[in-house]
Amino acid sequence: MTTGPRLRLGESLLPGVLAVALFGVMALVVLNTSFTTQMADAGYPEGISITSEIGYAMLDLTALQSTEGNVGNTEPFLAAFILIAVVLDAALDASLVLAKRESEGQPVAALTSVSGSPGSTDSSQVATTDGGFGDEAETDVAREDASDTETGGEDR
Amino acid sequence: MMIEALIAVALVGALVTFIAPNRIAGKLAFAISLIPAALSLWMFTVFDGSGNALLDGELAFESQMEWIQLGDYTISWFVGLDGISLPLVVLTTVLTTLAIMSSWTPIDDRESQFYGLLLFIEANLIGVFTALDFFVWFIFWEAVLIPMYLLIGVWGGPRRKYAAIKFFVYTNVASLLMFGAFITLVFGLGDAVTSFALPEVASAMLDGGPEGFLGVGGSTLASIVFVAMFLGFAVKVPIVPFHTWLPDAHVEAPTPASVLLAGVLLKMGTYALLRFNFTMFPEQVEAYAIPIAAIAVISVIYGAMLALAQTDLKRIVAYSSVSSMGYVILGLIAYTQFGVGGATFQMVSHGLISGLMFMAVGVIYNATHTRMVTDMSGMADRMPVAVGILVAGAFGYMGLPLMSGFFGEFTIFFGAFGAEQLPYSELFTPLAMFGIVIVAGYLLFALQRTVFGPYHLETDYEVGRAPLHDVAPMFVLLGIIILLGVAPELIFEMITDAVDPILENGGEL
Amino acid sequence: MAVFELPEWTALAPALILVATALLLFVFDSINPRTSNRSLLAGTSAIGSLTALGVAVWFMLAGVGTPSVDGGRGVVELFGGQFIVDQMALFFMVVVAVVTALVAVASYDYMEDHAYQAEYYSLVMLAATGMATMAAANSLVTIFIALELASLPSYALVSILKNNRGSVEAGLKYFLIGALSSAIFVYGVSLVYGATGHLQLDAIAENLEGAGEYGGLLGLGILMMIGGFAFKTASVPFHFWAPEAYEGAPAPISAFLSSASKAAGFVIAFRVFTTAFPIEATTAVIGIDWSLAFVILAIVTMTLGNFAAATQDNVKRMLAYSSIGHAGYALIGLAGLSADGGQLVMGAAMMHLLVYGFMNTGAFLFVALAEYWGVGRTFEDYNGLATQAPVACFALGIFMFSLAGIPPLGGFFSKYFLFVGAIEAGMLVVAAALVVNSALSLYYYARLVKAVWIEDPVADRGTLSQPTGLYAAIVFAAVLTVVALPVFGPIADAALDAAAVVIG
Amino acid sequence: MSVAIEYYVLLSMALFCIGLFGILTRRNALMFLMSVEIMLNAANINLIAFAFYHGNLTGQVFALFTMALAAAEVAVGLGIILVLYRNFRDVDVTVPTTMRW
Amino acid sequence: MEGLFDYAPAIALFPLAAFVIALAFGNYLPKKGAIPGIVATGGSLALSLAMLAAVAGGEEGYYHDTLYTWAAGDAASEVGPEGIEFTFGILIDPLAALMLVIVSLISFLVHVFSLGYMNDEGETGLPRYYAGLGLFTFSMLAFVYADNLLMAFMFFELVGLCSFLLIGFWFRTRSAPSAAKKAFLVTRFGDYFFLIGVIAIAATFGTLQFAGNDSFIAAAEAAIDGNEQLFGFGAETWVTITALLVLGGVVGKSAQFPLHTWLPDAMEGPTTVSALIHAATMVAAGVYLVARMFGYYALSPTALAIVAFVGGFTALFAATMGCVKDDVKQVLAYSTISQYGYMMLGLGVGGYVAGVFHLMNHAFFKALLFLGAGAVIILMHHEQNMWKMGGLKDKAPVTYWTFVAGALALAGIIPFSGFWSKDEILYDALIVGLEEPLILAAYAMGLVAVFFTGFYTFRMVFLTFHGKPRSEAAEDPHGVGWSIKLPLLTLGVLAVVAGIANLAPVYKLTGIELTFLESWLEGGLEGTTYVAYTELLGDVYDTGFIGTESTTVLIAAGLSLALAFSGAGVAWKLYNVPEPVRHTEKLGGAYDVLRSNYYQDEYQVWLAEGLTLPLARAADRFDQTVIDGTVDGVSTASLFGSDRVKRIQTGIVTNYAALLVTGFIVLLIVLGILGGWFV
Repeated sequence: MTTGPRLRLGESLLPGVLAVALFGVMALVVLNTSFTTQMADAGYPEGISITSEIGYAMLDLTALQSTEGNVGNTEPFLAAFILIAVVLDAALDASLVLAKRESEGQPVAALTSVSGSPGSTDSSQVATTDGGFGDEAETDVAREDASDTETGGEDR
Repeated sequence: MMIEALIAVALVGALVTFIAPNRIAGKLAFAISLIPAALSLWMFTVFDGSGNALLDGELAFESQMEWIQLGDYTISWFVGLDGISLPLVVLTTVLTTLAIMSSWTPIDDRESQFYGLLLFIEANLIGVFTALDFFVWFIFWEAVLIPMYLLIGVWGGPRRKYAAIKFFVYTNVASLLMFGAFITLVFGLGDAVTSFALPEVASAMLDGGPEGFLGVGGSTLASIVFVAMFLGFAVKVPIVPFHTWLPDAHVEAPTPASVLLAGVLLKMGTYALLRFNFTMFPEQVEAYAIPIAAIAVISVIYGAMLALAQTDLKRIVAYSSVSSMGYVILGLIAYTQFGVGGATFQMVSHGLISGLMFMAVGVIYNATHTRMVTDMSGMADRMPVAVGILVAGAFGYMGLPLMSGFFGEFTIFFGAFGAEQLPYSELFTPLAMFGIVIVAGYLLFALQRTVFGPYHLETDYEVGRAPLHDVAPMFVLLGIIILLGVAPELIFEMITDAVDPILENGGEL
Repeated sequence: MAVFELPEWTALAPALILVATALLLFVFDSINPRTSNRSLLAGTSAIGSLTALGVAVWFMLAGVGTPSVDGGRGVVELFGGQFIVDQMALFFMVVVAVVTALVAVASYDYMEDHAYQAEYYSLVMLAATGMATMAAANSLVTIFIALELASLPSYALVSILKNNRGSVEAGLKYFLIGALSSAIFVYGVSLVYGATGHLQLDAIAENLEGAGEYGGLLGLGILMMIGGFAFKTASVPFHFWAPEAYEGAPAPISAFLSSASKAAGFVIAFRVFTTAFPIEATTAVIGIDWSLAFVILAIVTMTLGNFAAATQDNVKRMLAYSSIGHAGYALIGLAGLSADGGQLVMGAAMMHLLVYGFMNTGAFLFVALAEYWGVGRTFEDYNGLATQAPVACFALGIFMFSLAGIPPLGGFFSKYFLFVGAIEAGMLVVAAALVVNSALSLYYYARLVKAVWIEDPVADRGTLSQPTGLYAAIVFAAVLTVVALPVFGPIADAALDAAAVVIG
Repeated sequence: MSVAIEYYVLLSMALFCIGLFGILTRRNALMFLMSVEIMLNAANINLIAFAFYHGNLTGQVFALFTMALAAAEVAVGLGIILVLYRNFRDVDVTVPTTMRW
Repeated sequence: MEGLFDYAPAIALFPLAAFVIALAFGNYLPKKGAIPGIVATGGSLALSLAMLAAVAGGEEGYYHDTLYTWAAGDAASEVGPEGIEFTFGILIDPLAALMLVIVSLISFLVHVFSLGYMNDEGETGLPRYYAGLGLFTFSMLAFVYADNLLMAFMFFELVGLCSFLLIGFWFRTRSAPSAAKKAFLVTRFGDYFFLIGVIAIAATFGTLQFAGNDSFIAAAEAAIDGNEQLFGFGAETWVTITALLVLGGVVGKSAQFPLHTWLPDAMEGPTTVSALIHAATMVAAGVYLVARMFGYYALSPTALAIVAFVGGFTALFAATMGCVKDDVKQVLAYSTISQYGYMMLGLGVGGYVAGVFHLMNHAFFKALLFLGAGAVIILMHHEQNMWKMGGLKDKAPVTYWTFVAGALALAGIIPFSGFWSKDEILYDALIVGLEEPLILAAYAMGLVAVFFTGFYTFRMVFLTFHGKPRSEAAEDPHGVGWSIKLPLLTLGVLAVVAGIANLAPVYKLTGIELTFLESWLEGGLEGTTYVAYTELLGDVYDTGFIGTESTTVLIAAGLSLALAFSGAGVAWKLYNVPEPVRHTEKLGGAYDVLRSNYYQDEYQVWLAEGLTLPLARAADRFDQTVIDGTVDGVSTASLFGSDRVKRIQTGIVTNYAALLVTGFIVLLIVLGILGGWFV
């Protein structure tokens, strides 16, 4: 665990100046913008369930949407809704691929800790075809796998 | 469709040669190259064009086809021949054939690729000389670089990598400059042109020129474009001080590539100058006559002086090309029928003679494996025929009468002397003419040291007579050189016919 | 062409086919999680992307997305304007599909020892779906989501060689910069929403007038969105991920990212800036012509990319920087837009992205081949490959010269049309920068050709195998690059028409 | 309920820059990830505030999507951090510098 | 007879055919190509004689025809037509016919001589030799009957090529190629001016014809009469300038000062070549050219005076150098230079007939002397140093007597041919010189040169043939065959009798019409006749007499004869002894100067190697460093910039974020300020 993730303090804060500067510039922009509409005048009409309106918008249930006031201008989101389903799929797929660990060249379920010793054959399935750092990485992996079998779960 | 056939034969031939076995590639390429050579010679005999291709001339073998519509502008496949381009096409096909034959001895590695590239160059060179649409022309113009880059790079001498990349980048940068200038010009011409066809641009230029572009006035724009294009072509020609790629490229290139490089590639620059700068910008030609003539004179003398200082035979010939190209520029800027016509003739003539010289030097190199003047002497003792041709070529280079070089130089000088367009032409011309003394100096000096004197060779090779297929192409070239020297009207007539319309617009006719 | 009328939603068919392929791959994976039937997986991906390609080309030819007044079938708006299918969308779907197909075929060999075959291909297809969707997205919402759909699998794909430090490092950097960029992007979206009250592009354009007082805010939002696009297209200053990501990633993925992903980044930029922020109206609000930002970015990007590429020793990294340089070229398409047109320059940028799709993919696939052979990564390691693998090296020569913009190859046209467009738009500075950079780029492209064709091998290497998939993909890309020359007329027409429609 | 819209925007900007500050100064990958989340949420504040300001729900709905995407991003990010740790035995983002120049 | 002129081209084409045959098949022929050469030159000689007869017997007395248009085009000339045609044409008038005969005769004799000199001596490369001779004869003959200046220039250059090839015949030595190069280069330098002259004349008058109404000479005359401005000069000035430019070629080819340096070196070639090319014919080309376009020179007193002065100076200058040479061929070479100086002097003072007369005589006796020297060289087993000879008189009587005949002619001893022509030249110079001081100086130099001529000629004769043999070779000379003796005898006879052609003093003293050559040259095409020239010259030179014409003739002849005899006498005294010694110490410092040829070679070599070559090297260095350095520098700078630029990519992702944000802020500030977002 000594090498686990840890908070590091006392690092150079110099680049942070940039963030402050950015804030300054952005604030300058905002402060030079005159918002005509008062917040008090804005808002949603009374008596409409915002939550259900959100739901309608999300599913493109135009027929159900309120026609009163500004809320009616809400854009349809069905396409986005479908699309984000695919995105989440992709994210899941991606994170699983990354999180899985391999043993004997075969993927092992992401959520199990394998107690068996990961063989040195680990390296055999490593695609080192781009030739650079294969060796170094392999040994690292081997070492890490040997010493750190239980951290996998915790890391996640 | 004859021109397409020419190009297609060379292209297909290039492909076929590329995949042919190394063993037969040389012979195969030679056989293939005979087809375009024969075809172009046939075209030469039946040539029925008249006038200038860009200026309402009657084109021979014209063919036009719309290709790409780019906004308001049409790009067409547009090729044709006039009296200026036809001799150059014939030069290209003939010289390629001979260059292929002359490579049988020196090329012993990756032959099929080598000959394939030679044919590929030929196709593009034909394209350069026949294309009449700027884009098509530019495609061929640039496409020449790739095979030449590889020819120098793969089969070249010890510093071939440096030379190849220098050649490639330098000439390409120049092309980009020229390209930008021309495109600017086309936009500057506004509605007057609707395509990149050179005749259209030319007539628009002569009908009043550009209206201006981006707040730059019309005549200023024309001047800027003229200068930019001149600089672009100056590298290709090459004109001092943009010549430094040339000796490196020539020296490092394998002999057949040098032959094509000096024989045809340099002509691309002067051809383009004639087609663009000197056809489309008569006013600017007049305005910039003095500086251009000065550059021409400097090229002649300075190039010759450089050649004098060299000890590598190929380098000598290379620098002398710089010198010779200076004559061409002088002829062009004279803007008289003899000046421009002579310059065009000189392009052909220099192509033949420098090709011959490089071949001859190559044959000696094949035998001795050295080109240094200091490394050998008395080569005439061992290879009398090859040396004989070398001497003949050298005298051709010096402008010996009854060889084509003399006609070219004489007509240029005559055309330039007293040209109305060119102030101080009576000074410029004799100054440039002094080149004929220096050229005699360095060539004779080199001959004296290498081919004459007691036989001696630093390198450890047995020198025997050159094989027939090394010597035969040189004989053919020598024959053509003498033929053109004795009967220059063979091509000079069609050249002047094509040159006249140019001069009607501002030159002296 | 089509004798029967399809329902409107089928206009999205190319994207749908891609996502369907991805789902099919999931199915394979779940049936046999440890399958190593590479032919099936790669084949499915290839067929899927080729089908998408076919459909997209068919639609284009059939006139889908062409305004009806021009005799076309009209621009298709779907989901209440969330998506739009016009010629530009289809054009970029073609680009994405082509690259995907090439990558899928090439991966057959490249990933042969990898443990996660099914996941790999499904991620590729998902990313491709995201890119194709980007082409059609017409609302900042869908744009953002599609962007993420393209990005998230890409992060994973870059680091999919999990035991390879380079790959992981690349993935990390890509991800970190990507996350930062998408945060900036979404913040920009929020500001644009704040200024106009809308997220759909047409609606934004309609409401620009009402946003009069919020000029600064809108400008800041636009600038932040530019940041998001710049990330996706690997443009300065959001390019920092690119050299590492391309270098570290498996080569086919580098190809994928540098070609398809970049193209997708451009298509949303094109769409957002032409549809949502028409120059005249926007300039009135924010007080400055946003194309100025692109002028700056274009010049800086191409210069930095090419200069940094010139002295690289690592081939892949050189290509990565060159890819940045090309992003700079394509940015001219946006920089050249102006109130009175820009169709030419934008069309040229689109052509460039298409041709770049072939030639750059091909180049990276050659690197993939070299990695497959295990010859090493530097220029020196590539020395003399031509003697052993002339066909592939011939193709490489084509790619390099095409990238350098030398005729008669495809890259010439697009690059020079960009040049023409830049001059037409009066951007002489940009045109000059293009020239200088092209000149420099010649040097390093020629250097690679020199390495494989001219240099002699430094060390003996064994005989090199000829992996079918990689070879097929490389040769196919090379053929496309060359064939682009004769068929450039239709390509140019398509691109220019597409640009004309979008610019309106 | 009548806090002026400027303050919402300023708040969100502050948040955005805080997130950015974190990114610029923290070397821990997880901190980096968290900072990005802060920045995304800064955008959400904007969206919701402006939704109210404009009186439509578009912003609000979009904020929901943003959150979902943030989650997806974190998922992938954690996966990458995982392999990072396996390879470099560290989650310091400044450690992997094998590729540069 | 007129139809005969149709065969005129064949005069030149025969030797051309011989050239081709010798080159292509020489190795397979008996005598290695000599036979075709002899046949061809024999044919040329026959045809030339026929032409001579035709010219003499024809009604018009000349033949002028354009054979072939080389090139034609439009060119605006200063005065004259808008178009110009460059043609090949034949002009056979009395002058050309005479020269044709001389050239073909000597060429024929040299070919015959070569059988003995080259074939019998077992030389290798004979086909090359005969091909060279053939090509030379072709070029020379074509030059002679050229009807325009350009054609003349072209063949003028071609004879230069042949000279190069033949001087360098023994290319395996070091000296021959060097001499060949020098010969070509120096004459090329002259031809450079010649070519400018040709072009200037063409550009001025739009024609290059020598004769006829459309000749440039006629045009120039018209321009001078019309007071035209040509290229910013007065017409006469311009004519002078162009005439002097053409003279450049003449000076180079005819080895006049200061371009004479190549001729002594040219003796590296076979002696036959020296006889044919470097004595009798090619070197005469320059003088012939002046005679050919004499009308043009006659338009410009300045040009004529310069011709005369150069000629006179060269005559003396070369003669002095000839006095100290040891090599028999060197002596002859300097004597050649000197003699051509006389011809130039003659032409320059308006002695057209005298110049041509001396040209003819010199061709015979100098060819004779060279061939004689060739025979001596054979006798001496290829030894050329006179100090190793001696006593050959008795062993080779034919050679001796013919040689002496040539020597007498050369020295200008009455009644040998050389006397008549030289005397006429000096006489013409004298009468002009009496009115023009500059010409008088030229005359004086010519006169003094007569003394030296007599001296070196007989020094040569005595050292070679008299006294005791001074080497083994001289004691046992190699025999010579008929092919050597026959040409010697032919030429010997000619050297003795050729003077009869124009016994001008006799005419002037007695009134007997013995001036055949003068009347011969009076014929021909209008404007190119002696009559026309005399008219022109009337405007140029005034002439005066010392007393009457007869006394002047006698004084002139007496002076030159006396000097010639005294020169010969001094030689007799010094060298006609059994054991001659050098006597060089008497000359003191002058000896070194003479021996070094007045350092003419030195300064010319310095010009080439001391000045031009370092200049070329400097240019080369400049090219390598500055010009190419700039090119490479651009690339180096780019790559250096590249190296810097890529360092931005530090590999640390936090830095990237910082840079990214920096870039963004910069962009924001720029756009914000421009867009007014901050105010």
